[in-house]
Amino acid sequence: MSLATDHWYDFRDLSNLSRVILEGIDKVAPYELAYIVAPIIGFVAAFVIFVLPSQLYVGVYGERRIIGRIQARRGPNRVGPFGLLQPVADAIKLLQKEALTPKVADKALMWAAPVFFVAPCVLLFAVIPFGPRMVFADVPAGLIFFIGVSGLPVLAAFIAGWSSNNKYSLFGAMRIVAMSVSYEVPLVLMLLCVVVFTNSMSLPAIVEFQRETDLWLIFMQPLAFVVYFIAVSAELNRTPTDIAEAESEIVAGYLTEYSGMRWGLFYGMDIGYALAAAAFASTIFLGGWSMWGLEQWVPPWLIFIAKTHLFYLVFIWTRGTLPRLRVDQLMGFAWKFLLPLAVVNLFLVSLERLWWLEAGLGDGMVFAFAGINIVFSAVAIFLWARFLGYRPESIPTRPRLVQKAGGYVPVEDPPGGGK
Amino acid sequence: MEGAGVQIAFWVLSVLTLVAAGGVMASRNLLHAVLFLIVTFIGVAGFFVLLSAEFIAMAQIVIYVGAISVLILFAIVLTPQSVRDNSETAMVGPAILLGIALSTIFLFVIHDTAWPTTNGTPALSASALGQALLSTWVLPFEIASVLLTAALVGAIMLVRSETEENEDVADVDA
Amino acid sequence: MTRWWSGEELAAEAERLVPGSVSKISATACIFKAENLVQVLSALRDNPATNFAHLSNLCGVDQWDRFEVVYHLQSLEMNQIACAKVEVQDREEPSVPSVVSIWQGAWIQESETYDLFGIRFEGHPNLQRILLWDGYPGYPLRKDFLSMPGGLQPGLNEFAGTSAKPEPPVRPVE
Amino acid sequence: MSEIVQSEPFVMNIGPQHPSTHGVFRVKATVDGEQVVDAEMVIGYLHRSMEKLAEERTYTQNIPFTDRTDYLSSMSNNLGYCLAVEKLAGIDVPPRGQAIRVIMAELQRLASHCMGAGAFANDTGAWQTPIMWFMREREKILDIFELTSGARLTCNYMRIGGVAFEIPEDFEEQVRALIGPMRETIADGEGLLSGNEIFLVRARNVAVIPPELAINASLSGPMLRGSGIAWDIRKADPYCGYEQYDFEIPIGYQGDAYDRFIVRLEEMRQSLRIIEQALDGLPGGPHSTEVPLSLRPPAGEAYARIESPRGELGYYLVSDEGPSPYRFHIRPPSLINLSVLKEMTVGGSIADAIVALGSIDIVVGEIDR
Repeated sequence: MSLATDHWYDFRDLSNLSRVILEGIDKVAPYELAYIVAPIIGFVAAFVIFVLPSQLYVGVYGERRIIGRIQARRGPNRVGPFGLLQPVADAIKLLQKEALTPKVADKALMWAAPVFFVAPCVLLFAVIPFGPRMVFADVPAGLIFFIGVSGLPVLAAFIAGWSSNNKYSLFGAMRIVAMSVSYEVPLVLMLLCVVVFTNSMSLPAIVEFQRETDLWLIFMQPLAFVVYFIAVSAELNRTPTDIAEAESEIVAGYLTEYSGMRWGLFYGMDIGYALAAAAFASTIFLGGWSMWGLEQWVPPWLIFIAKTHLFYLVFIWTRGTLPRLRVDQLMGFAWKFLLPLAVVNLFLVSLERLWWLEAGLGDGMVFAFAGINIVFSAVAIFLWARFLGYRPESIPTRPRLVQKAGGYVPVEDPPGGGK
Repeated sequence: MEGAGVQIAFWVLSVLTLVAAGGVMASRNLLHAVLFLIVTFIGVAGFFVLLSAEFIAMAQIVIYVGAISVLILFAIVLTPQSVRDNSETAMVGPAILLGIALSTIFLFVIHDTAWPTTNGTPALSASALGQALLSTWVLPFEIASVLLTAALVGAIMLVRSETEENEDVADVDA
Repeated sequence: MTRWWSGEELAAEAERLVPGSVSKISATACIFKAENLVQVLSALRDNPATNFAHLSNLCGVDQWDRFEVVYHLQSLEMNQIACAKVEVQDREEPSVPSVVSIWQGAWIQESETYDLFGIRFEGHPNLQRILLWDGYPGYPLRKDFLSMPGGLQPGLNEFAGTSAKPEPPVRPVE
Repeated sequence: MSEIVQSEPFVMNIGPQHPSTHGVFRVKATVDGEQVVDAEMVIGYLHRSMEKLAEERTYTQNIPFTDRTDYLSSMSNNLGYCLAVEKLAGIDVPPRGQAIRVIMAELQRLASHCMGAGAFANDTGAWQTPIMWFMREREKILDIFELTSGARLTCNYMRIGGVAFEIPEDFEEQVRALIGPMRETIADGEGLLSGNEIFLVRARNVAVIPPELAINASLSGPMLRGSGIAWDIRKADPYCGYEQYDFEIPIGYQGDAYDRFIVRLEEMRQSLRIIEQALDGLPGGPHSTEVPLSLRPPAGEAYARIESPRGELGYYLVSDEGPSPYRFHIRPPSLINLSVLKEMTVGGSIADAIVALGSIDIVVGEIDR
């Protein structure tokens, strides 16, 4: 995409503004000052355009408001207008609370775990392209970077659970490690499909691919998108799969012994990781900052943030709707259901890509591939589920009704034959 | 890469990696040792970045930090408490001997190798690496895959419980 | 409508099944002898005419000179309910055969009766205090648990304010 | 080879303070990994010795105690106790009092099942949404209780011989206004959970109680009906004129947690039917008979039971012609339903144990009394 101007007031690309500021400093001050000013600019920019609207207002406030709406209640509405100052009040409350450490805990590790948990989250956003030139580090293998770094918080959560010396925490720690090991496999295989299809591991290049073909990868790789969503919500402990923090079973999992701002760091960074996953998903599957030409008129970073928030809304929605799976069912789902589908999809994508390259077909071919893949995904999911014994229609949702009290009433027509 | 930043980064990474590596040996608690090991891995990944080998650095993080250390954590958690910690052992003498021998070999190799310096950035991109793996080194690559598959099957066999085996026998009989 | 068996009906049926098992008969209940309680109750459960497969209620009553254990037996298929009782005279070491072998639902109620009355149920798989803690002094539902000064017993004998005598001062129990 | 990789069972306390024990209830679970190999319950944290206290108060004074046993269904407890005293003393209740009692008991069943079904959904991990939907409806019922009796939870509304007060003027209007939204909420909860694949795999074939065990272990209420046994005291031994109303007993298929859940939802629908019929045919006349304040029932004993939301709630009273009961015993359905706790939990995982516990729908105030 070619931007019309490089003027500082062209807010379609915020890097213009920062470049102008840095050049201005260069003229009046020693060169080294830029090293100090640049991070400050970056911090302010990140806070204003991303952390404030996303972390605080979609993650903390919006999630509670929307879940409140789903649950037929109001949500935070007392602090400030419409409760908008609720995140601030929360933070002040958490800062005041004492951060307890159990006597038998491993104190050093318990102190270190939140730190280990926070650091990778910041790193994750380094490779996300917010706009055409707005990417902190354009690493050629940005996708691998993202996968690698997003595996680190699992270790931090394990440390947190282990060091608390609490049985609930240990359960949470073991569950999160087992779940991460299981779900990394289909996740990485599905991202490999994306890499094969777009022939790139760099996130800006993947966005560029989607902009050029005028088709988002969610249509070209629907199965990959579905598997990515499930796997990433499992890794992030979002509700249908939040077994590591399963509130009704193991109290709060690896966070049981945490309180005060240490817990607050985990809470905030949970949202941070979910936002990072949402940003990654909008980059990979939803076309990133591109929007069929609209990016010429609307700042691309606004489009990108809107997509990220939209994806995050789906997280909130599932959280407010779905029950939680049991840990063995969740593992079985990863290995029995997602993994075979991922392998088959990878095979299909490789064939398509090979055909595309060998036959030298044009970009219009992606629409045909999109059609093929959408049909394939629907059929594959349906058939594989039937094969694994999914028979929802055979399960009665209403009990039997009898008029007269008496003893046992045998079931004439045994329902379903079990699942 | 040149410049003061790189120099500072190198020394910081060196101190981090070496201190963490020392921690692996010195810590009594086996879990602490694993965590120090993870820090060491991250430090090594940092060295790869300094050498402009970003792909290797990321592979280091994915494989060593993400996979291997998790594997070690599993192994520790599944080991009974009594033999878990890094306690006193009768093998101190042989271990010291082995350590000395290994360091001698390393020092010898370091001393004898001519370290060529280059000014250009090496072309170690991901696609070049992939080309090399699937053309020049295809045989070792495939052998490694077979080895890993065998290890996977072996691991599954090791942890099967007796009831599961009996069920399978029953399945075969039926 | 549920058929509520009178004491005579139950006694007649029980005598037919296990002769010599009935000790006394009241209007609402049949009082069995402790020694063949298990035998007669299991016969009443298995007999198709009675079919008391569901133990509705089990509780103890302290009648000063004796303890009663009350069983309300219920048949879901026949829709009938009967009241059986057994009496223990011994206040020091009261003991009754347990019916857990007949109805699993009895164990929790027998535990509760043991906890609050101190009646031992012979043959109960895990007889221990469930509501109160181990070592709690005495058994609260016995009538002599809180003997008040002056030989008064808990429970109202008259309505408050109707007595001509001044009420005795209530002091904490030693 | 399996002895190389092995885990040691250890004891994990679920409770007394735990989000899913619904009160101060504790399960000492011995777990091997995630699998429960033994489960033992520890109760008594809320024991108030009501049976002893009741021996020192008059019959009428004991009614507030029954509020505080099963604090989620105080009307049912009032009713059970009053029926027992009436049976003991031979008191008849006028038809209007009986109809009001039926309406109140069924409203209480709705309120309690709202809580039970919602809390069960919470235990399966449906984070707060179903329980909030049901709680919204339950609040309306509690408003009606407040309107009628002055209290929301501990109503203390039933009296020996009838009910305490005449129902307010707009009572019927308010109850009728409640029925439609309640039906919708039940359908919503069913749509959200009953056909949900995750809910099905979590609740189906979990904590299965075969019918033989259900009868042998003295279970009652939805626990018994979930196992496919058609037993409802309102049908089997009608009290308060339940024989006049047309309703059906919902029974489950195989006795798992899912069956108990759908039975509870269906019971709520049947309760709405009963309330509608009772409102339509609400007779006139006095709401209670005159009962002397100094009630001294003749010597004897009486056992009266009702179908409370949790099962068979029995009151066993012994009178010695004194002003206070000689013996006052409550048959608490929650406690006796717990006698299959071990069968339900052992062999499953911790998550299944939580679901099993949630499907019993315990109220600790009733367990410990």
